[in-house]
Amino acid sequence: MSTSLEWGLLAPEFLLAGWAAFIILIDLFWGGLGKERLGWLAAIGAAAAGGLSLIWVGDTKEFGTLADINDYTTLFRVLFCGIGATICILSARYVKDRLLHPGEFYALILLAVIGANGMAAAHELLTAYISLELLSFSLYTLTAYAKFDLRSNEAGLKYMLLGAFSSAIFLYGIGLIYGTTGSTQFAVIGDVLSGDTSDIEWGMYMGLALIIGGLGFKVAAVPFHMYTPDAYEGAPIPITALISALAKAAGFAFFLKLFAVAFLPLIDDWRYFIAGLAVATMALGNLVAIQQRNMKRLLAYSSIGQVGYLLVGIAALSQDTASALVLHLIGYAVTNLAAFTCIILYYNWTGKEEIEDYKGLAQRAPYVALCLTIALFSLAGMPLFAGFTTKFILFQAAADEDMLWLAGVAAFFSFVSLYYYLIVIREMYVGEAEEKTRFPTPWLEYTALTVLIAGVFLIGLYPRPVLELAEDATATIFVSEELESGEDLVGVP
Amino acid sequence: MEFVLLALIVIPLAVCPLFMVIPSQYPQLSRYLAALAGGALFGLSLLLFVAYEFDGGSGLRYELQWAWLENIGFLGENGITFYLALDGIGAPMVLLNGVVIFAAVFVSWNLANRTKDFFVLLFLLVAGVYGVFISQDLFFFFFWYEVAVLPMFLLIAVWGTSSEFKTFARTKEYGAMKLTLMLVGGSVLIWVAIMALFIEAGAGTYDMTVLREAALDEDFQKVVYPLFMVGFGVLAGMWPLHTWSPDGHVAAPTGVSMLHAGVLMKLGAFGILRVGMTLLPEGAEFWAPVLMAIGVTGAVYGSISALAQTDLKYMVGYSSVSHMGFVLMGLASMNQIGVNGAVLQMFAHGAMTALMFTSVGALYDQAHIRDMTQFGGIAKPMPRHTAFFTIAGLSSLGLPGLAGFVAEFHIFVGVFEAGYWWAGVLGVISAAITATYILRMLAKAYFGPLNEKWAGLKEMRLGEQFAAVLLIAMILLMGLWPAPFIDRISATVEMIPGIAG
Amino acid sequence: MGMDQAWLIPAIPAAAFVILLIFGPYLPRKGDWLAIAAIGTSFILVFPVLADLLDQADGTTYVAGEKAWEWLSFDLAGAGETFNIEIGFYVDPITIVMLAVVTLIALMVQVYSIAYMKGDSRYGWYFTAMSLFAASMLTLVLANNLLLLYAGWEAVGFCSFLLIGFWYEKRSAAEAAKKAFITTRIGDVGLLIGIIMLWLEGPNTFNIQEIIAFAEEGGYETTYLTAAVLFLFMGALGKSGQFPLHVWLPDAMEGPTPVSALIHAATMVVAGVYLVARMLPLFELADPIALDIVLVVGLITVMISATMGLAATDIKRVIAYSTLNSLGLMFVALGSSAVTAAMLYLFVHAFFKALLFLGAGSVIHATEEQDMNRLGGLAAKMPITAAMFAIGTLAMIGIIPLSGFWAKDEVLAVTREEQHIVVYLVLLSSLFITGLYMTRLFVRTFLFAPREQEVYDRAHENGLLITVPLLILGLLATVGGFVVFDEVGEALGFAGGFGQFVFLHEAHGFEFHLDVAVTSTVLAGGGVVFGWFLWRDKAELAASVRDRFAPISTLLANRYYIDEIYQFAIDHIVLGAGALIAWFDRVVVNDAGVNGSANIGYLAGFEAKFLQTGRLPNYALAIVAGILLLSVVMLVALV
Amino acid sequence: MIPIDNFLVLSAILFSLGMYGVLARRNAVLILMSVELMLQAVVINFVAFAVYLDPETFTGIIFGIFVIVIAAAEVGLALAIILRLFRNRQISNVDEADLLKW
Repeated sequence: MSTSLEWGLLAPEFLLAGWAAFIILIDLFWGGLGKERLGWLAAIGAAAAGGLSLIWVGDTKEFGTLADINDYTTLFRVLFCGIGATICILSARYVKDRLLHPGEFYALILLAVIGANGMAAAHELLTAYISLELLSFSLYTLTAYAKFDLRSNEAGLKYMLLGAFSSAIFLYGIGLIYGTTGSTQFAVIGDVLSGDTSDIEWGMYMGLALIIGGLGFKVAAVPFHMYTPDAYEGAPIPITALISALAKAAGFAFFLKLFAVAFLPLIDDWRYFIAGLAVATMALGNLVAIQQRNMKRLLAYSSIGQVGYLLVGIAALSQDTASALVLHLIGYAVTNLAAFTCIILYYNWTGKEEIEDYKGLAQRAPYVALCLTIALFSLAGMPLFAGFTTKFILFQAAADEDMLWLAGVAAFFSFVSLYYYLIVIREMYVGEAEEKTRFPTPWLEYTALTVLIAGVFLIGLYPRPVLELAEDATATIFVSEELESGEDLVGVP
Repeated sequence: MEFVLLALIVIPLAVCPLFMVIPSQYPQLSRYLAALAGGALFGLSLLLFVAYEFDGGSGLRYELQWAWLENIGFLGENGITFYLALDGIGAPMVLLNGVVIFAAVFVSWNLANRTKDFFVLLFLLVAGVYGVFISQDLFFFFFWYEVAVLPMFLLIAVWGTSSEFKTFARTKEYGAMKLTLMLVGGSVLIWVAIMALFIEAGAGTYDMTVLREAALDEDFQKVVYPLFMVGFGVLAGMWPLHTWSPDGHVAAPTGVSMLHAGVLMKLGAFGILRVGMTLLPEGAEFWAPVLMAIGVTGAVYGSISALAQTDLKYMVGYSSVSHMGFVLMGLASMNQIGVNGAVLQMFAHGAMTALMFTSVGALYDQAHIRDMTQFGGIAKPMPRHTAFFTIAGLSSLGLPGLAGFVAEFHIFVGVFEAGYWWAGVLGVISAAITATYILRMLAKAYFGPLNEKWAGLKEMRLGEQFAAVLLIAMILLMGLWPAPFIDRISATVEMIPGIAG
Repeated sequence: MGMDQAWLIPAIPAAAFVILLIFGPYLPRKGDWLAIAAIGTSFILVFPVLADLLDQADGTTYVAGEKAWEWLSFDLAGAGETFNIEIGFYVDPITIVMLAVVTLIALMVQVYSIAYMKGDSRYGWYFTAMSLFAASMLTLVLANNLLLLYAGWEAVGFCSFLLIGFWYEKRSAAEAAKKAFITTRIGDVGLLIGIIMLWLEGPNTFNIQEIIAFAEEGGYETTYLTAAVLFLFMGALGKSGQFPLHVWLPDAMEGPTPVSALIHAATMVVAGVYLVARMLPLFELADPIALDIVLVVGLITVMISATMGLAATDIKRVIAYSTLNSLGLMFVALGSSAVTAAMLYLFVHAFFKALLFLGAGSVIHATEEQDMNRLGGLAAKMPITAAMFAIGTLAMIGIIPLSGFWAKDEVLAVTREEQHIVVYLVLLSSLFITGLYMTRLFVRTFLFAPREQEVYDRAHENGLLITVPLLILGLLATVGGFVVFDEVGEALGFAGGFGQFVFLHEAHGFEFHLDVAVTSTVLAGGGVVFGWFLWRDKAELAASVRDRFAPISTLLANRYYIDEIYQFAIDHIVLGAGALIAWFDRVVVNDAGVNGSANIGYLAGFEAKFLQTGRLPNYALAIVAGILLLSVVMLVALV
Repeated sequence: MIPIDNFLVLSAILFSLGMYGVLARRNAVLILMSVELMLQAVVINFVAFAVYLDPETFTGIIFGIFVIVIAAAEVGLALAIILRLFRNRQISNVDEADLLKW
């Protein structure tokens, strides 16, 4: 065995998997724990995994040729575990009131987190594909989790079939790339593509197109986004939050790594396609969002819009844009979770999700209304909050790579997006609620909410620490071009 | 003194959470806190204005520079810095903001519903405005510019008033939404221009003092300057993009429209001057005639349409558009006297409009209608209120001895000096039209026989009277003795490249 | 206490104004004594300044006293120069004449007002406004630079707005005040443009003497100078109620009579004359068209005001038309660049016009009636007022011993020499008509049988506070004219007659033109006699004349319909344009422009929304379409 | 040896057939089958590349095996969801499942 695989590197993933099994067992054998506390337990597990992954801060290690554990992976691991833990906490009340089999529910969330970690850590197409599928499958199941709710069923079906369809396309793309470059490792592909590629152009570009299509589906870029609104609306609310935060973040972690390491030499070829995708995504995402009446569908289109801004980062890929993109991703994830927390709280209280139902929320739950306003303003890119700073840095970085026109279009659509956020804020503050009763204060969700809002303010007012983290993370994926070539896959002699 | 400058931003922001802590059963408590904060801000602004004197060099005093984000990604060695400094143009504007917020707090004293949230948003607005006037870093300039726009929507949508007219209706939500969207729309242009400027300068920093030295080539300036001009112009009530101003003011509560017309509209003109003309002199030179034409159209157009208004607030709204047209004319004249006049007009108009809105607000609180034609002879029951409104009106029509004349005179001289005699003549004519609609309004609503319906009107509240006296003090100070303003302003205007003799 | 302290003259009333404004209501008798004391001291101060001026003068070359303080100054970028505005005063013979007139008349009027305004609810405010008016008028007169003059000019306009609209409860008073201020403001547009034009091409200063010196060295190019000067004249038009902008003066009679006496007879309205007199060197340097315009405007005003005087029935309006008439005469004098004649007429006119107004005021105060058709025969009841009014009327007509005669003859003499014969003839005809309407005024008010008995019963002679000023002014109206003679001048310590004191280029002694004197006396006397017969007893003759010339008399009664034309112009053109632009702004710029573009976004979203059909195959189709598009374009573009 | 192009063509044909099947079919199960068809096309592709291009390493083949495993898992999951839908609403036609739209 020429290269011994340091299994220790994957400790957080093992912990998560073990914890998932542990959760299922507890659910089976010790019913007394109650659905709510099971959620907290799951959250503790996810947090522990996040903590564990901090061990590798600063050093870069290889897990064979499959994955590398460096700052990039650590950052995303912490992010994903954080998202997983938050979702578990948020869904505790929801699961208690409305769902059965909580054990599998939380286990699937932890598995999804493993998949996401895999996607970020992957250094090789197959590992990436497998983690992608792991993440996707858990999300398909979670979307269809509310067995007796027709909407959840239908959402699950659409998400599942279209997901399978697009991963088939994605696979075909990987096949072609593997065929033309002879290897599935990003670094090797990068070397081959930086050499003369005149004779393998057909397969390479076809593969690239298909990969962009497949990934486009995963992150919900426009032509491939059709499933998102239905999946968001149909899925149980915590899962909608999970999809919007975890799926998008993991998708972009992989997208960024793949394009930064593997396809960077071809940047001048695919740059304008991604830019086209970005413009289409922003345009359609923001314009259709104006029409929405359901809160979840609104956030679906808003997340499509946000994906458009992230694609701007990819289109103008460079060291600075990558770190700006990661910063914006973190900002987006935190803000989105904060927004969803408020929506989940309101749903738990009233079971309503139409925008009109938010009338008079400011009187009934001032704190939730305030936090939702902050989150929405941050999504719209208004100052004092994360959105403004992250967008500013991202668009400036993109403009630096002479994509000023794209940054301009992005700035325009972030202005358009302000309209539908203001619609919601208007309902909350200007509308009059029928009954004026105040809601009971769920202390745990409030603390989670406060932490998230603090995160939004931190990134908004003093982004230096987070940006430095992002900078170190992206530094690792850009410097590794001159990897020693010819490393084969599984160390088979 | 540096920390006094910092206090200008910290106090409003620090006060916001304090307001939230106060339980909403004690609105009086939050009003006292607001008065306290307003007073502190006014005091500090006055102190800063008086203490500022031009000491050669760049004219920036009380500089406070904290590294915020540098040597990371595309940012060079001093990248984005939290850089506060007071200069000649900023000093009067800071004073104006101090005065108007102090007055606004008293004017919105007996606001019934949700006073706490109202003051939070009001002080957030003020923090944004202060930030713009004193920050020397382009990023933070834009940051505070957006912060100033942020609370506008809620302030108008929640506390505003919808109004029905014979042929059209303007709900407060419509007014608020249009106002916010047009301002943020304008800021998109500014954002793109800032990004382009950052790349072109290549210095890897947003510090305006550094960007000022970067020799940008001519064609770049000619392309980017109109972005700044139109972007800031929207907030400055530039002619084609001014429609949010009348609608916004009609819907906004008194205190908000005081702050908004009094100070926020000056942000736009300030932006054109501080960012557009200072960093892109050739661009400003090239586009000056266009800005002049727009300014003149705005002035004449605003005053004529004010003539036809029957709603008091609409009239004041259009008069703001007209006066901001004057400011743009002053800026477009590109010479020392004209630009001085523009900055003076910013201050003068700020005080005047705030006073006008105070009076209209006071009248509206009691009479609940703003239609001029239905009032008659209310000078009888409300003599003081009439006196205040007349002083504001006279200042706006340019009666010597009041602030309006000093500013408008400088603008006219500057415009004539710059060779746009046609603009000068039109400007003077629009000043005459201003006299017409102000006096028509005074004669119709205030003088003449007392309409019995309004016999019950009582005099303005003490708080409003204090606010009015404060504003009149500013108008008279600048009208009778403008030397302190002029010395500060012209020293800095002289430093702006591209300003002719 | 010489010329250097001249700035005290406006300062004292200004101080009085400030004190009255703040503490007025709390002072005993609402502070009227303070106002009168202030204007009294100002009047007294004029004499030391005059004495100082005469001491420093040798023969007829006067050394003007000037002192200035810097009000505002900043240096211009790059040019090295500085742009500065000063506050300063300039004293020369013309200023002295104006100072004397303004302070004296103001003093008389304020004393008179104590009685006239007694019992008015805003008594204190009246005196405050009067002090402010006095201060601003004196500033205007003393100003050494055009900007300070403009400031005084506007402040005076504002005071007239305040005082005309003193009884603002009356709708007519409020409208009159508004009309006055707007009309003068329209005039001031020209004045401001003129000032800036003079500064623009001139030596970066607003100082009047420097501008005149610069012009005399040929600094300004003539057509430019003509335009600037005519703009200045536009300001004078507005303020002095000359032909196009005269409409506000008759309506200004809505204000209290002392106000009309002070502002709309003696002081404010002559500000235009003072401005043109002060800037006459510029008028002369500009090409002759400028002076001709001044002349023609003066003539037109003389003729229309005289004719309108015939038809007016309100005694104050008749006197107002007589003021317009006199102002026209002054501008005719100025048109033939005769500063001496114009200033003399101004000096003398102030006295007898104030006398007439105060007389009318005394009549109104006594009978609360100002319509001639309801007065009549008051002479018996109000002997002093009647006597003084008679003196005033005769002075206005220009009968031999009274001051009016001397001044009018100077003007007639000058026009005969300088101008075309037609101008002289027109002036003579105006003399005749003046005789007519002044006699009509006197006869209808004071002589023959009273038309309404109960008005007659109410009439009574007023107290000393009203009659004493009348007596003083009556004396001045008779004696004022003699100042023309050189001997009288020397007796008073001047270098000679009025001609030696106030002149444009060189002093000239008084020469008596017998032929002019005779013709004017004949015509004026004829007017009086003819008028006497027309309006005797029941004025049957006048009635028959009016019926025969019915169309003309209605035309005159309606003041040549000029007011209606202006009102029509305002309603349709100005307000119409306003309504159009307001509509345009709301519908086109706002609804179409702003909302329109917003709706485009909204509709685009609306259409795109329905792409989301909810059916899975459509979604798959979208994905396939995306892939196809992407791969085809990529292959075509890149391979 | 058979040139590699034949395999590539075969897999391309199978792939497009599968894609057509997904678009044309209305029944959920048949759509699932078409997706599986596409996955098998991918497997052929991988194996062909592995054998022809770098015979000494088995990357392609291992990839193929994993794809088959994942395809199987996918079928299990998809059928579960389709059954759920059928049990709740007695429909399997995808067009009728359009509660969530606009």
